[in-house]
Amino acid sequence: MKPRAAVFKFASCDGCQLQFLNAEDELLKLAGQVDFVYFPEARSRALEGPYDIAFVEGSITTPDDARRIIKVREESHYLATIGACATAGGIQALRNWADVEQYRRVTYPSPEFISTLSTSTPISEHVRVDCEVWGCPVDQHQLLAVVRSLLSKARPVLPAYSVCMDCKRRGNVCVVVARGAPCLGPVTRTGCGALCPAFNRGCYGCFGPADDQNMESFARLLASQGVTGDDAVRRLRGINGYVRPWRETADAIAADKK
Amino acid sequence: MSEALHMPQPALEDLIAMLWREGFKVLGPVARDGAVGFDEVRKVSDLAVAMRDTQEPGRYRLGQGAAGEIFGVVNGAFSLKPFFFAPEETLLEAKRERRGFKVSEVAPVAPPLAFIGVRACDLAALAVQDRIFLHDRFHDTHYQARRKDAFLVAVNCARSAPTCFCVSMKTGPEATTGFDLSLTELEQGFVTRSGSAAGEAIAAKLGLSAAGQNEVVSAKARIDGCAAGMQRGLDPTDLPRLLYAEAENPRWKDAASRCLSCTNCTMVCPTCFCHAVVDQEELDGNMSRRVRKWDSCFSLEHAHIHGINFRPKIENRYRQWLTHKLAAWIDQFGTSGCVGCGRCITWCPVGIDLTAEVAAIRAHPVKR
Amino acid sequence: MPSRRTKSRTIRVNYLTRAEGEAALRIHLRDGALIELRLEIFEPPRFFEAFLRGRDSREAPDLTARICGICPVAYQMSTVHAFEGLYGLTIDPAVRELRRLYLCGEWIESHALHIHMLAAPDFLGCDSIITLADRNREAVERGLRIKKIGNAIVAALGGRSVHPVGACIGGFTRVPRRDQLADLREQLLRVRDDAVECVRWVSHFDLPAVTRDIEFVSLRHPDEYPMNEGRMASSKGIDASPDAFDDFFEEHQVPYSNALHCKVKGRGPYFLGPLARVNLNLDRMGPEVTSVARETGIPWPNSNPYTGIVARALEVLYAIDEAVRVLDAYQPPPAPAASFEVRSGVGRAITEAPRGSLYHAFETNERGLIHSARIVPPTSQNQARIEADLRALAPDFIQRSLAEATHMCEVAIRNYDPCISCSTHFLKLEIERH
Amino acid sequence: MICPARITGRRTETAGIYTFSMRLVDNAVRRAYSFRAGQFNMLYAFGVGEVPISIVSDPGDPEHLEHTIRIAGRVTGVMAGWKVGDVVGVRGPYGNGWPVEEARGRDVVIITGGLGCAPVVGLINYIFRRRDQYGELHILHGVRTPNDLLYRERFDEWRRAPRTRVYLTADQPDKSWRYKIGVVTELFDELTVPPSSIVMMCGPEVMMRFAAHALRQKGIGDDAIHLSLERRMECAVGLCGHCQYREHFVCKSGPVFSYRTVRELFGLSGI
Ligand SMILES: Cc1cc2nc3c(=O)[nH]c(=O)nc-3n(C[C@H](O)[C@H](O)[C@H](O)COP(=O)(O)OP(=O)(O)OC[C@H]3O[C@@H](n4cnc5c(N)ncnc54)[C@H](O)[C@@H]3O)c2cc1C
Ligand code: SF4
Ligand code: SF4
Ligand code: SF4
Repeated sequence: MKPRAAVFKFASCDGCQLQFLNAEDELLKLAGQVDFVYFPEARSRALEGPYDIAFVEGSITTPDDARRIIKVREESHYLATIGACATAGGIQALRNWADVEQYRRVTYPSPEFISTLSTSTPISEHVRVDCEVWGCPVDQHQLLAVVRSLLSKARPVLPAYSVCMDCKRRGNVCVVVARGAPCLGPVTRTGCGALCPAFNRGCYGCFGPADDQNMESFARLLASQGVTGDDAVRRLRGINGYVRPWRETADAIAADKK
Repeated sequence: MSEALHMPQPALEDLIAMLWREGFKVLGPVARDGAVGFDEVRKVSDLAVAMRDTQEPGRYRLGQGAAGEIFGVVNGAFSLKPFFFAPEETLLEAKRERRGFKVSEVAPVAPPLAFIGVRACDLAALAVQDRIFLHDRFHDTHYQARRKDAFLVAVNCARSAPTCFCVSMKTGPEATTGFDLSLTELEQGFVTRSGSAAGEAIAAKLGLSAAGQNEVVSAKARIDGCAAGMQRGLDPTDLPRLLYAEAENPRWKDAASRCLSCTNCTMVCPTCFCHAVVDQEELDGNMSRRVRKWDSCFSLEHAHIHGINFRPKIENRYRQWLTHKLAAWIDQFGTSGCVGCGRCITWCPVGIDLTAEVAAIRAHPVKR
Repeated sequence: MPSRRTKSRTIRVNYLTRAEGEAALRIHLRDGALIELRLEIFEPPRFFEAFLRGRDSREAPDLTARICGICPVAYQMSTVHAFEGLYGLTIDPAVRELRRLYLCGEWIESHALHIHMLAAPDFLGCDSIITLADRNREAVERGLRIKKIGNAIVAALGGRSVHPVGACIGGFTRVPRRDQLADLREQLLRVRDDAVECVRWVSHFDLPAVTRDIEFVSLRHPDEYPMNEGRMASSKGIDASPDAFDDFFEEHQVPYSNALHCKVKGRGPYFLGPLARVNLNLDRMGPEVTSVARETGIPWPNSNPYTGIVARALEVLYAIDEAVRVLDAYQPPPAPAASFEVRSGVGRAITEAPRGSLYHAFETNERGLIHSARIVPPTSQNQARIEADLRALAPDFIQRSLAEATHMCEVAIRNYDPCISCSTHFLKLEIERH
Repeated sequence: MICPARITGRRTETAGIYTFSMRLVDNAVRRAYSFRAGQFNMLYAFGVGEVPISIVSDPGDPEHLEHTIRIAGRVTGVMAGWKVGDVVGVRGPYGNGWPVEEARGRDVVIITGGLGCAPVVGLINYIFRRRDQYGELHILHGVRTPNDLLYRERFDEWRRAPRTRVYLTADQPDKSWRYKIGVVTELFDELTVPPSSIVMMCGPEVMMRFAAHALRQKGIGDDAIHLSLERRMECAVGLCGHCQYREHFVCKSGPVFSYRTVRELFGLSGI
């Protein structure tokens, strides 16, 4: 029997779940292997749980969602987060450093109608997560490799080394060394295939921190490139800014400045 | 080495054309994205003509060079490594069958390659990789398929980058072996020598005449001048013993405080051969490819086994790399793993310099 | 089942499926009369406009892309155009053409997605593209082929189709060589017949024949079908520069839900998207697309929202032809991007996202940091119009089963291809029963 | 090259440890296949990956392969599901193996620790099959808790065999524990062997380091102490670089090393 899969959405842009639909060459094969019984973006009939595999996109930003994710976990045998929102809090986690009251006022004429949490947090802060697929958006090959692993009853493993390794494999010229451009590659997890350097620009960290990084040295590197203070803080507080090594380094730089 | 011939500049154009005609894909130093690397060349003007590189630890810039100078840029961003030891390639395919599966080797598609402008350090590095992939107990068919027909035109260095230290590693600046043709660039044309039967045959087809005595002298003077002016050096004396004994030198920690563990040094090194072997299954589960990719001892995964990581800290990994490169390599393959090209110094984003690290350890040993 | 006994009844579509994002619909009827209708969008707020404050304008295209995974290119385009206006940049003609190509890619991909994965199943009685594939594999495969080339175009210029990385203020971080695009051209030519076939296919769907009083709004450009540039135009006479957006349109908040609602000042709801663009710019689509449009037998312009799917298919065909045109003429620009100095000021721009006009306005300080940001996505602009359509349907519901009514509503909403997650400001659902 | 092999038997040793018997499918390959005690194969689970696993069956009957696998992670996790009749992949044999020739005629001390070490079980079986060729056999095994004692019945069986002594110890015993308490080296007090004995061991590296030290005290030379090491392996032919142990490639000059060769490295961390 095909495993029953579900795709859940929390605060997100839909880009990660779209990666399933963007797998044009694999989509029908995928449907032959997995039964997406709950996938509101792609299917109007929604079947009840329990689910064998749940893919969760998006971060937790509202009290309702904080309750909903618990139910999702209860209904799901295996839960994989897909994307930076679900895995790291996402770009919307920038609110975590801000006054959300003020954010509400900036965005809405009648802020009192808005119910939101003061933070955007990754799924793992709320429930147990079995597998985290990083990226903003997740890489389609990685996503399908996770599906394949689960079908083969194998624990999915995704590489966690730095973008630099793939950057060199791809034959890019390093933008740090050859152009003096700031690049988060040395401290960022691979997955995108070193896209930004291939497009002549520094990596901005879509895939979150690599499994091992030397943030002190990296901060000194940024500083030597003239990226200090607020500029350095902004580089680190981006799409995955809420993840610990980056958060702490940015916070330290911000504190230093004060 | 064979007799010195004179090769006028236009003959370089002929050489490129002739190699294409002979069925080679011809590659040479080409400027791209602010650096020079081997890429397809059809004519001399495709090369990084009249350009100069400036290199220092963690920094590379490409700028204007002497007008008319063809090989003014020394070793580029990438060595020959990616062309023979591919960054990523499929080795095997396993297909499911009714009962079990069938495995077949994937033969590499390898058009013969000709390289123009290979430096002595890179030739030395190629010899090191040959030793590893061809002359060890196991013989790598993929490497061999690409390597066997390659045609190598060396260029002797008339200047060095500040990061070069081939003299101390005894690999340059003159190419003495491992090439088919070698060139030394002069104001007017080149002094060329052939280093193989294939090279001789091509030289004969080009119809080159013998080089004049003064040309030979000035070619030698250029190479000697380059050697004499080399700014960096690494004292190779007794390195295995030194590095083995100094496994607990505090300098490793110091280097680790700077090292990003980003893997760049190992990726650009022309001799590093570590690779990962991964099986990639098709979505429908009917086929799986075994893929080999460059790997690095700087990744945490490299020394990981279930429940243990043998090199959990950056200092462990930096020491592993350097000790392997400069010491264990000699025990393993009878040659140093370092040829003095200096790429790991230039292309390290934070500019860690292995020659300085070794010198520091030598200067302050903790054992004896 | 007709339910004459029921005097009062509430229809809730709890989770609008096959739309990107999250929304619900609540309709309250009494004695056949509509008491209340609410399109509740409960997409959690992500506060883009707030956190963009203080960020560097040069990072903005990477950030605004994250508003929507389906149309990131349009977000990047509105953003860069707004800043280019602000910084007084002139864009190289070749870069301008590449941007058209970029947007063609997104239109193709997004429209193909909508037609085949979201809308067609409605008209053919399936619950998803997967079940549709069981019934009509050929149409599905055709759709996937079309969609794939759209993604390939975006990836060629930006590395990947979701949140591509190549666009920047002034141009691109890297532009392709001519030979790198040769393959795209071949692929486009291969799917052109598919695109024509797709127009025929959707125009034979059983589209309800209705006519509504609609104000269509889109950009209009003197020489070309509108994408990145043009003046605001409407079927009721608007003709103005995008800078004057606020003079013509107003956003307001409704308590029960929503993205902010938008209206034409002093008039009411308006309609954005492919149908609006085709209605207002058919004369710019070129003779070949126009003749395919005529062959459908559908009158253009028209005021039937259900013909939106056909307009979308026509735009796919147009985008394929346009992409081929750009590729044929392409010569790489001298520099991938124009260089610039940051300064303080205000910049505004509208570009045509797949779903309609997307308005951005930014104010910067002298260091190029964003002082304020305003983003008005097409879905939130369409929302009042969607409610108006649903209101018009309501009298029919009394005769229908809940399932049928639900289905009718979903189809009507999907005419607008709503991309709910891209509405930058959504409210939590607050049910207030009166 | 990966050779398909059919699983012919599956035995559960204890929870999470299984012994699989297998036969190479291709007749010619099977007949040509031979191995030495202590060598290993790379076992392949289709599409998922390949891992090094020691051969525990007898080299005297090379057409019959046996592997004991402890379920650890991704690949072995899939192997847990292997059933009789399944076709799996075998590539090998690799490595040098135990010095069984050198050991002939001598007393043999076998030391193992931790979660039971498959290569050692293969070695013990090897010696029992050729019992008269070897002197006294001493089997020392240290575990952390009694639950970690995986092959309890086999130890009992070995204990009853002639000219064989079994020594067990647990670090953290419970009430049921009838043997010694403490780390493996505690067992050395009871061990009396001539200096001509040969030692083979396998287990956590710290344990082996202490054991080697204790054996030296008993006059056993570093040359007579052999240990089997574990490192990550992806190619098993000395090319991929993962199993490097300073100048050694564990896959080709190991996995069995004499203590003399590696003693300098044993005290260092992070090698
Ligand atoms: C020479 C040798 C002989 C061995 N013999 C046996 C045996 O007889 N029985 C047995 O149960 N185990 C044995 N092992 C250990 C066995 O190889 C690992 O348990 C296995 O590789 C774990 O793989 P995994 O994918 O399940 O674990 P994960 O933790 O998911 O590991 C992921 C990857 O890391 C690598 N890896 C992890 N652990 C090891 C390891 N210990 N050695 C090498 N690579 C590793 C593999 O590439 C593996 O695929 C032996 C190891 C070596 C080196
Ligand atoms: S991680 Fe990025 S791509 Fe994925 S849903 Fe979040 S914003 Fe979208
Ligand atoms: S460009 Fe960035 S990712 Fe690539 S090697 Fe340099 S630092 Fe690493
Ligand atoms: S170690 Fe550094 S200098 Fe030596 S060969 Fe490798 S890259 Fe060149």
